[in-house]
Amino acid sequence: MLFIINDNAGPIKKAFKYWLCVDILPPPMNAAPQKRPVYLNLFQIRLPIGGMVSILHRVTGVLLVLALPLAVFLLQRSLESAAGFAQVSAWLSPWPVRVLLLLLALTFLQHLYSGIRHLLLDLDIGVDRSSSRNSAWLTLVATALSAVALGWLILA
Amino acid sequence: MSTFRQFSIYRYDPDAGGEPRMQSYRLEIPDGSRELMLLDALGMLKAQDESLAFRRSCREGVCGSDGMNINGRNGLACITPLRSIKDPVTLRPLPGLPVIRDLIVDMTQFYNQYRAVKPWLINHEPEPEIERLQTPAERDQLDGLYECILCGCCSTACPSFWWNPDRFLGPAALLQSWRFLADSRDQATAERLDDLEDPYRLFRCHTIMNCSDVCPKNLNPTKAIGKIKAALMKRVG
Amino acid sequence: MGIARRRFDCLVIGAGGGGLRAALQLAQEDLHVAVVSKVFPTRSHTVAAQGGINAALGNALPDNWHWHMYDTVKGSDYLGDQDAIEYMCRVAPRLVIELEHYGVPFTRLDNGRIYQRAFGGQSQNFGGDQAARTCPAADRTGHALLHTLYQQNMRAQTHFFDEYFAIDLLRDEEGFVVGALVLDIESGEPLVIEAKTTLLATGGACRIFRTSSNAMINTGDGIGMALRAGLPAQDMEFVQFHPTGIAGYGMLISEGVRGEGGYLVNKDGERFMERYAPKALDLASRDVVSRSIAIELREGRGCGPDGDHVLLKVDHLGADLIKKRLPGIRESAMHFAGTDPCEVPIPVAPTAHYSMGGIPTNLHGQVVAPERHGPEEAVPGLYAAGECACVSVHGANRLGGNSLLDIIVFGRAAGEHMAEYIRENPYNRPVADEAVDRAMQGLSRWDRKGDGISVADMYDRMSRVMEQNCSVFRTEEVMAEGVKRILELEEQLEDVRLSDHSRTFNTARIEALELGNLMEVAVATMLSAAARTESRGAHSHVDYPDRDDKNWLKHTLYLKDGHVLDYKPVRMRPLSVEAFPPKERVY
Amino acid sequence: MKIQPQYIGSTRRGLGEWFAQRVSAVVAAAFGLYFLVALCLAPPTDLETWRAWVLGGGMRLALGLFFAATLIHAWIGMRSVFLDYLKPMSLRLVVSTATGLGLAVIALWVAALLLGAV
Repeated sequence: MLFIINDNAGPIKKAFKYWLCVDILPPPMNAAPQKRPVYLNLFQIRLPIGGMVSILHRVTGVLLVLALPLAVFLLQRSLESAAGFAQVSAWLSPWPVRVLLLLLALTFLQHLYSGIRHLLLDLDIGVDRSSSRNSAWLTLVATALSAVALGWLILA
Repeated sequence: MSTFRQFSIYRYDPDAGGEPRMQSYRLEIPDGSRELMLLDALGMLKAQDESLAFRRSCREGVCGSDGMNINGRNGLACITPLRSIKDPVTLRPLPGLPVIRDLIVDMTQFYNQYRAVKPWLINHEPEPEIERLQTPAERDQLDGLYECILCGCCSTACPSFWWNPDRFLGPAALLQSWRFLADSRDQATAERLDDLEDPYRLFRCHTIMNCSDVCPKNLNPTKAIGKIKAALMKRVG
Repeated sequence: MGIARRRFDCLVIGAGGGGLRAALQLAQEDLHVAVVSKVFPTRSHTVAAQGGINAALGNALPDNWHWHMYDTVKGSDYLGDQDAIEYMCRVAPRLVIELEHYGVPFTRLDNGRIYQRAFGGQSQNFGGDQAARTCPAADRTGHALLHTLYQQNMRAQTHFFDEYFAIDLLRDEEGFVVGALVLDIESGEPLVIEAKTTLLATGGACRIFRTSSNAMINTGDGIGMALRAGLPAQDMEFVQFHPTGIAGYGMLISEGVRGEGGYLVNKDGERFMERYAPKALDLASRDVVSRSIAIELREGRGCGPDGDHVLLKVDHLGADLIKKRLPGIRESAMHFAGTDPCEVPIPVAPTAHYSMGGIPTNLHGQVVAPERHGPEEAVPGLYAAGECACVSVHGANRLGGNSLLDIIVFGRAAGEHMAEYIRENPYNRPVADEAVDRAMQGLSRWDRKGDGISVADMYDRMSRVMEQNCSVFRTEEVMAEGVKRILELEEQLEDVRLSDHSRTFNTARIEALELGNLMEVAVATMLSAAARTESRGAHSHVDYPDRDDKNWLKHTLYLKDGHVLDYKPVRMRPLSVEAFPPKERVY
Repeated sequence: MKIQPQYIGSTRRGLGEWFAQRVSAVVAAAFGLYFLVALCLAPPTDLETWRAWVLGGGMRLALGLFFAATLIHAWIGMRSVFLDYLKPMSLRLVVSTATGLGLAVIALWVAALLLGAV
């Protein structure tokens, strides 16, 4: 197998494996794959609220990465010259763009709030069933409240 | 007067061929019957339709046989009151594991994960004449860990397990790993931690907490996993 | 014949505590062991044992094994074999310590040793003050113990056949047991496992009763297999009814609850055990407490609209102690009675709990049968341990905390003796095709098609007969009717048909095979009970209310062929100490 | 000696990444929040004040740190996502290479911006 790389592999192979997130693969734990159905329909499985927030954290994270080049581009243009600054200001002034901007800010804030929740969980704070459910709801409530506050700031 | 309950149950019989399908059942609940658990209802359905297959044993929530996906949520049929679930009662096998038949899944992978954490006490010292002494406080560390019944509800509710079942150990096995790490009598801490420090086995856990949310014994695998991570951090310095 | 065959040194049927302890012993002896279990090992019913395991460690109160032996002999109503009881009580402390070394998370005392709680029928100094002899892991001792034993077997690399159902034993012409025919439940394929020694550790059979504390898998498979192999079942009339099952369900509420200070009250709020057992009160022996509850109910002092239960009061112990020492009980009560015992008493009633009887064995776990010369002749190659066996250490009534001890002590003893046996009989004996064919008939019988009684229906009829005609109180008339009805049902078993003939994981077929075993046990129990015209331990005969040592201080042996009853003497001679002669039993 | 399967796969790498992910999160979150609030409360009106704010000594360093943390956080996070969802190794190779290159380009770009634009 191409991707089986053992511990004394050379640096190139090691780099390759790091890149791929493949490690020296142990033999698959389930050796006898049989033709059996697997029930894994995400629309039928009822995710707990913590699971929903966690998925949202992932989705917003990916969106933020996609928005990153745009942010750098706008930053660069706005710093470049007076014309650039004016141009960026002009781009950002129509209200549909402002709505998009608001959504982007909310994306960031959702990722931030649920990230804070995860950090607290990592510090063993609120790691029981009811607190974790409450904190999951809290991130959503906080995002909603931020939407109101930011909406007032950005759109007004 | 009796009441009726509606069921919709995942059916798959490899001998009959074909794809899995949902089958509807209607169950008459006689008046004056005691509070029924879902497993009682399944037993009554099986009396009507012998071909309906599910596992069961202790029927009191300690053996872990009858884990299933009940109205979208994993749980044990024997300690789920029928009254507490809405019609139609939709029953499917535990998610993410190969279905052998109807509500019965192949748990080989789950058991292998359990086995992979070396779930047994390792102590290298000669056996004393009496007990290996343990204070009540040290023993308290095992509460919430040793009670796991290996029903599989947690691991099969875990998205990380769904996506990487062959490499991530899953909450149940990790809970057991911590059960031995936390045991004052166990001396294989370093070896156990070494085994876990890998991008997959432990660190696929993203603190989603679905495991703790569904555990029918109210155990908290997430907390145990957090403690393993803390132990790893502490080791580094 | 296309039936696959596998060959091992030892075959262990059943993966509860007894089977796993034996398998561990054998694996440690470097033998090739196969463990066949119809459920994944940790789903075995040992997992449900709650209160603890008895051993005279003397950690909490003074204790010694001789007192433990006295209590066990007395508890057995003198029907227990005193050599086996001495052996069990003597090795108990060492084996419990060994379990601790294996990793069982026992509850601890401040000095770091195992905590011990009071249990029914325990005394210091041969009938003196209450003793504390039961070692618990909270109230999940069986769970802790079973999981630990499974873990140790994983470590020892025991070979497990999970979800394989044992159909019948295979014997050769000289009477040696040479293995068993088993069924791979997942694929539906039969398999012959050849072994030099075979251990039956299939657990109890209280599923013959409608209300039972037993798991649904406790169907007496080993006893059924032994009976069909022409071997006897001993003392089957002695079925323990546990005083405190959750009313209406039968799930167990451990005796440990009373050991920690809980007590029973009737509808008038009276602590009625004061009348029945003035000294031991709620910690009298189980048969005594169950009978007392039954009398209360019969005389109209039961609680609830139907007056069908009494109350177990624990709230006075305080929520902290309950959560610490009895968490599982609290969980069960909340699930099934719907109330928190920290606040509300638990509704309880007697529930069928334990089969004292079973396959007769000696204290090495060898199955013994009166086949040629005398009742203590060992059947070569066959062993039994645990609830399916009758050593007999429990006699007519088992003491709480002695069942986990029984499986550990005699599981291990059987393992040791099996290893010894293999040293003397180092080769597998040939398994004849005819033996396999005969065993296959038990399986292929369920392939018959057509209309007939369903398995569920037949089970319902059988369990009703047992409940109505062979329960806590037995009378001549009721049992005579029971014998008639159960023999009718046994005949009708021929007419039972399966509608599902599929192969893969056909649980209906397994239930049908289990029904066959249950019926064997039910007939044995009913016939043995009807014949015993005395009251002893759990066998409470209303028409003969007294114990009759002159005529009945003997073990019953039931044989399937011709429904024959036979008897053999109780072994009254201990190994090294003075015997405890029968005397009146008061608590 | 037979190698136990449990030992084969460990790269002793999980903890470092896990920790880096959290540290970078804290840095990026702190600055990101500050930046967002500052921008909302006092949007820049002309180039001079804007440049003075962004390219002031402390701010420039902070921005550099912010982007470094964000890029590390993004890389670990994205790889984690790929690891979960992209099962064919070739696809994973292509996508993670593309992402890695993309993030590297952004890193250079930001570096040029912060170091070059005086």
